[in-house]
Amino acid sequence: MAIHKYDVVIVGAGGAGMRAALESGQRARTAVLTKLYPTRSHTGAAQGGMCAALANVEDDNWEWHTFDTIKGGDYLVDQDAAEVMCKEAIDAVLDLEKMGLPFNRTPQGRIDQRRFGGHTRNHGEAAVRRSCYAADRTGHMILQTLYQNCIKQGIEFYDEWYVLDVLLDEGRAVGVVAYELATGEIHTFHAKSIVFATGGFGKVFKTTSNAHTLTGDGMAIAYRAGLPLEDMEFYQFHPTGLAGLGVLLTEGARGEGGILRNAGGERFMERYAPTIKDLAPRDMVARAMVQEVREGRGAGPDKDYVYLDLTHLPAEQVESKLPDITEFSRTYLGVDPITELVPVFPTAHYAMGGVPTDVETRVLANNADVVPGLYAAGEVACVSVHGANRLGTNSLLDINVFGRRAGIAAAEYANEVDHAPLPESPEQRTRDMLENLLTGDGSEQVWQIRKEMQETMDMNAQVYRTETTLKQALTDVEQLKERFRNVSVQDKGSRYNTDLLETVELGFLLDLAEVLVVSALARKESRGGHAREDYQVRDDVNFMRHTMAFAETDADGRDFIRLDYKPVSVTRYEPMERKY
Amino acid sequence: MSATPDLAMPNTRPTPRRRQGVNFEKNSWIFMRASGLILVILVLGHLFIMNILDGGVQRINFAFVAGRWSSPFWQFWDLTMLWLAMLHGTNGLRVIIGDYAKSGKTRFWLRGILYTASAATILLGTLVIFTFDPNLS
Amino acid sequence: MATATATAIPEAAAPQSFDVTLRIRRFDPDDSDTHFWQEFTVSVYPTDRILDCLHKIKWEQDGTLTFRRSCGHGICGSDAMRINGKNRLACKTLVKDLKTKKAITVEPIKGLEVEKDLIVDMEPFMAAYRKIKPFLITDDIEPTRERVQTAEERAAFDDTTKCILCAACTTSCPVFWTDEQYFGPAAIVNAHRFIFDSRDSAAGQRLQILNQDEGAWRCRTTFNCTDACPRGIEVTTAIQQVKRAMMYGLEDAE
Amino acid sequence: MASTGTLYRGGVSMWSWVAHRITGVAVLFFLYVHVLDTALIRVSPDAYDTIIASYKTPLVNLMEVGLVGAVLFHALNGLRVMAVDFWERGPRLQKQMLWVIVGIWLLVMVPGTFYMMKHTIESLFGAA
Ligand SMILES: Cc1cc2nc3c(=O)[nH]c(=O)nc-3n(C[C@H](O)[C@H](O)[C@H](O)COP(=O)(O)OP(=O)(O)OC[C@H]3O[C@@H](n4cnc5c(N)ncnc54)[C@H](O)[C@@H]3O)c2cc1C
Ligand code: HEM
Ligand code: SF4
Ligand code: F3S
Ligand code: FES
Repeated sequence: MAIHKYDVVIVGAGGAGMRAALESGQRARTAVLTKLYPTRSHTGAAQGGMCAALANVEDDNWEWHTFDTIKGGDYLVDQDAAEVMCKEAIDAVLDLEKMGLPFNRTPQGRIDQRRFGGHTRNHGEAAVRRSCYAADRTGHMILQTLYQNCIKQGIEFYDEWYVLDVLLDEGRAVGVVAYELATGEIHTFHAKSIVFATGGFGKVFKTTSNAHTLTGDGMAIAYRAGLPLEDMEFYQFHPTGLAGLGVLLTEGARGEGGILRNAGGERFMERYAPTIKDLAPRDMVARAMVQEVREGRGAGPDKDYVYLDLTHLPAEQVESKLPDITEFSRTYLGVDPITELVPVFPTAHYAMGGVPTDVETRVLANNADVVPGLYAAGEVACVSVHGANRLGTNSLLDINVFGRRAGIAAAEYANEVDHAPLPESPEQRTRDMLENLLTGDGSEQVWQIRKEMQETMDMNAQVYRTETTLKQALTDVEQLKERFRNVSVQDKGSRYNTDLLETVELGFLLDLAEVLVVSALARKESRGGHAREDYQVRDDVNFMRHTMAFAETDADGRDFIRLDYKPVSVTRYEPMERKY
Repeated sequence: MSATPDLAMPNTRPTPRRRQGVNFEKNSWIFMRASGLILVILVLGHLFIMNILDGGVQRINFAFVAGRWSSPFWQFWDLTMLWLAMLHGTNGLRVIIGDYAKSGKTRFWLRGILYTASAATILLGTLVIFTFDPNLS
Repeated sequence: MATATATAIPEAAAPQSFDVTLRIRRFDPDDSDTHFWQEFTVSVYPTDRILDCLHKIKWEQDGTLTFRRSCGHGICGSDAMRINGKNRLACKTLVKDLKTKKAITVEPIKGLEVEKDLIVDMEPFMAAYRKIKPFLITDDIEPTRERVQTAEERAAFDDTTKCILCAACTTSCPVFWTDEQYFGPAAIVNAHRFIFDSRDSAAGQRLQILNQDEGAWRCRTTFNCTDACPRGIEVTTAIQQVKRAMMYGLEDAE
Repeated sequence: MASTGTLYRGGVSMWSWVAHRITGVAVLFFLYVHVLDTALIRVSPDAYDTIIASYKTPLVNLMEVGLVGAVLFHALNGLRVMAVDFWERGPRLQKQMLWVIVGIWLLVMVPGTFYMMKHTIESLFGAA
C-alpha cells in the first residue's frame, strides 16, 4: 500500500481544478490527480466564451450581469453567490489574459466581447456584448493557458489516476483513494484538504455534448460517502447540438447573428421570446425547438430537428469567428454552414446541480454544516450560481472564480491544521468494489446497461418531463442498477484496464441518474431546465428551494434516497415572471 | 504519472531580439543551402558540358581533360565543385548516419569512416587538379 | 436578409448499415512481448467514426481492446492513431471517407513506446513540450487592465494556438521516428505560439532552446506533420517561421 | 503472429524527401568513384583512357543517365526545399512546386536521355 502525503489534493484538472492548483500550489504542497491528461479535460470543448462586465465594447456593469444570472436561473440562484461571481468575473478574465490567454481583440487592442443568450443591458432591455472569447475555442484556450501556467509553477500532476473514493474521518475529509491506470495499483493520498473538480455527468443521457469521460465521478463519490447532492433535477439541454450526434454548436453562433428556423423557414423564436428571440436563455430555446418538432414543423426525413441558419452572415465572419463549429458541421454532417442550413436539436449539456458548497467552496454536509477539509468547484459543485438554468458563458466563469476560491480556501485551511489520521484500511472499500467487478462472472454487459440507461433518460427525463415518464425512468434505472450487480468485466488485467474503469463509471452514472429522476419527480413545478408538463408553472410558494438528496439505508437495510430542501438565498432580486 | 517538470524559473531578463551565437547545426543547415545553390551552377554546368554538349562521354579522353585543365578557369571550377560537393555530401551523410545509427558506437565508427573517405577523396582530387601534367605520356 | 428555406438540405435516403473489418495492431506486454494483428468485423453506418467502430469492438466483442478517448469530436487530442497508414484522430475519421473494401488498419502512433494496444507513452512528447517554456513570460510592469494587443499582432500566432497536443504531427515525422531526441513539430508549434505573441518577452530563450542540436534545424520539411494535424494547423509553416526567426531575428521572420 | 507496423503513408512531400536523401547519397558515392577514376589521369593517359573507355559501354552509359537524373532531381528539389525555407509562401505552395520540378525533370530528362544515349543507340542499332 502506497501512501502519498500532501497538504492539498485536487481531484480533476479541468478549468476548475487547474485554476485551484495555481492558487493552492503557491501556498501549500499540492498534488493534482486527474483521470485524463489535463489538456484533455472537457473544459477544452467549451466554445462560446466567458462573460464579464468589462464594458470594453459597450456600457455594462456587474450588477446587470448578476441580475441576468439570477433571472436566467429562474430565481433558484443563490443571489449572494451570483454577486460574488459576477463581481469577480472581471478580474477572472483579466487574470487569464495576463496568464497569456489570446482573447480576440477589439480594434483598440482590448479584449473583444460578443452577445450571448440571456445576457442583457439594464435588466433585460436588449442583448449586451459581454462574452469575452477566443474565436470559438475559448474553453480550449482557458484549459491550455491554465495548464501552461501550472507547468510554469511546477505543479505536480498525477495524470491518468482515477480517484475512486474520498476518505472521511469523523466528518472531516482526510484523503482520497486513487487507481493508477497504467499499473492498476491502488494508492492512498493523505491530505489536509481536498478539492473536487471532476466536472459533469452528461453521459447519463444518450445525446450529449459531453465527453465519454464525463461520468460524474466526483458527485457519485461524495454521494456514496453520505454527502448530499443538490438540485440534480436541473440538467441543461443546449439548443444547438448537431442533430443526432449531440456535438455542440456554440450559442456564440447565434451571438454572431445565427437564426433558428423550422422546416417552413420561419424564425420561430420570434413567437417565443419577442425581445431577444434566438438569444433567449437555453431552457426556453430548447423547449421552443422541441415544441416546433412536436407540432410537426420539424425538418428532415423524420421531421425531428430544426435548422440553424448562418447563411446570411458574411463567410469571413463565420470562418474567422466560428471556425471550429463550421468544421464540426462539415466533418460530421457533411453540411457547410456557409451555404447550407445546419440540422440541430437540443443536446444534454450541463449539470446545474451537484455537490453543494457555500461561496467559499466548502462542501456542505447538510443545510447547516460544512465538511472540514473538503472543497468543490466547477461543474461538479452546486454553489448555486446557475439555479434552475445556467446562462451561456457562466460556467467558464464559474470554474475560474470558484476554482480560484477553492484553491485559496483549501490551502489556507491546510496551513492551519495538521493531518488528521487516516481511517483504518482506507483502501478497503475501493479494493472490494474493484475485486467484485473483476471476479464477477455475471452475464450482464456494461454497454448494454449503459445504453438502456441513456435511452430511458433521453426518452423520459429530457427537456419535457411528466410524472409518468419520470416514473418510467425510475423503474428502468432501478432495474438497471439491479442488473448492474451481475455485470462482467472482460479485461482482467492490471495494465490500462479501461474496461474495468468504464464499469466503475457506469456504476456512478446509475446512481446519479436515479438521484436526478427522484429529485425531478418530487419537484412538482416547472422552473428553468426542469419543465414538467403536468405542472407547467413555477411554484414559488412550495418550490423556491433547493433539493438536497441523500443516500440512506432504511431499517431493513434497503437503500433509498432521502430528499431534503434548502432555502434559496435572496439578497436583492425578488422573483418575477421570466419574460424576454 | 508525470513528474514535476524540472524547469529553471523563467528568466525574465530582457532578451535580445536578435541573437548571435555559433551553432553547428544551424551553420550546417545554412551551409547545405548555400553550397547547394552554388552547386546547381557548377554541377549542372559540369554535367551539361560533359554529357550533353557534342557527344557526351564518348568524346572524353585524356586529351580532352588535358585541354580543359590547362585553363585556370576550369581548374578553379572543378576544384570548387569538388570541395563543395564533398563537404555538402559528407555533411548530408553525417546527418543521415545520425538518423539511422542508433547506438553511439556505430554512429562513431560510421562517421569516422565517412570523414576519412571524404578527406582522402578531397585531398586526392585537389592533388590531381593542381599537379596534373598535361604532357604526361 | 436571405429567405432561407429547408430545400437547402438535400434529403438523403436513410443510410444503410454495412460490415467493415478492422485490422488492429495489438500488444499487451503482460501477455506476451510481441505485437500481433487481429481482425474484427462490425456493422456500421457510413457516417460512423472509427472511434465508434473501436467502441463497438470493445463493448460487444473484446473488452480488452484498449485505447484512449474522451471528447469524441476532435478537441481533446486523446485518440491520435494510425488509421490506414496515416495519423488521424479516430473520432474525426468517418468510415465513409476510408476505403473499406479491404480491412481498415489501425495501429498506435509511431515513435513513442507502446504501453498496450493503441496506447503509447506520452511522457517524452510532453517533456519536449515542457522544454520550450510553453507559457507567457513578460518583463513589463503588470498593467491593471489587460495588455493591449492589436488584432494583427494576435493573428500572427492564431494558428498555433489551436494545438490540442494530440501528437499526431510529431509521431508522423520521419525525423522523430529515427531521432527521439528531436523536439518534434508539436513542441515547435507551441514555441511558435509564444515566440510570436507580442506580449511575450522570452522569444530569445525559446529560440535558443530550439537552436540546439535536436531543435528546429532537424526538420527536413517533409510535411507529414502538416498533413496529419487534425486541427489544420500549418505546422511546417510555423516551423519555417521559427527557423527564420533564429536566422534573422524576430522582426523579419513572418 | 509477431508483426511490425505498416509503412507510414506519408504524402508526396515525404516521398520527395526520401528521394532527395537517396539521390544525395547515391551522388556522393558516385563522387568518390569519380574522383578516384579521374585521379588515374595522374597515373597515365592510357590508364585513364581505358577506364573512360569502359564508361562508353551501354551499361555504364545507362548508369550515367541515372546519375544525371539523380543529380538533376536532387538539385531541383534542393531548390524547392530552399524556396520552402526562405520564401514566405513556400510552405503553402510546396506541392505545386514539387509538380513543377517533376515537370522540369521530365522535360530535361526525356531529350537529355536521348542525347546521352545517342551514341549507344547508334552503335547498337546503327546510325539512321
Ligand atoms: C461542448 C461544450 C461547450 C461548452 N461551452 C461553454 C461556453 O462557451 N461557456 C461556458 O461558460 N461554458 C461552456 N461549457 C460548460 C463548461 O465548459 C464546463 O461546465 C466546464 O468546463 C467544466 O469544467 P470543470 O473544470 O468543472 O470540469 P472538466 O473540464 O470536465 O474537468 C474534469 C476533470 O476532472 C477529472 N476527473 C473526473 N473524474 C475523475 C476521477 N474520478 N479521478 C480523477 N480525476 C477525475 C478529469 O480528468 C478532468 O480533468 C461547455 C460545455 C461543453 C460540453
Ligand atoms: C546540384 C545542386 C545541389 C543542390 C541544390 C543541393 C541541395 C541540397 C539541400 C538544400 C539539402 C538539404 C536538404 C534538407 O535539409 O532537407 C541537400 C542535402 C543533401 N545533399 Fe545536396 N544538393 C546538391 C548537390 C548535391 C551533391 C552533388 C551531393 C553529393 C555529393 C549531394 C548530397 C546531399 C546529401 C547526402 C544530402 C543529405 C540529405 C538528407 O539529409 O536527407 N547534394 N542538398
Ligand atoms: S500541432 Fe496539430 S497534430 Fe500536432 S499536436 Fe498540435 S494539434 Fe496535434
Ligand atoms: S514531419 Fe517532420 S521533418 Fe519537419 S515538416 Fe514536419 S517536422
Ligand atoms: S476523443 Fe477527443 S480528440 Fe478524439
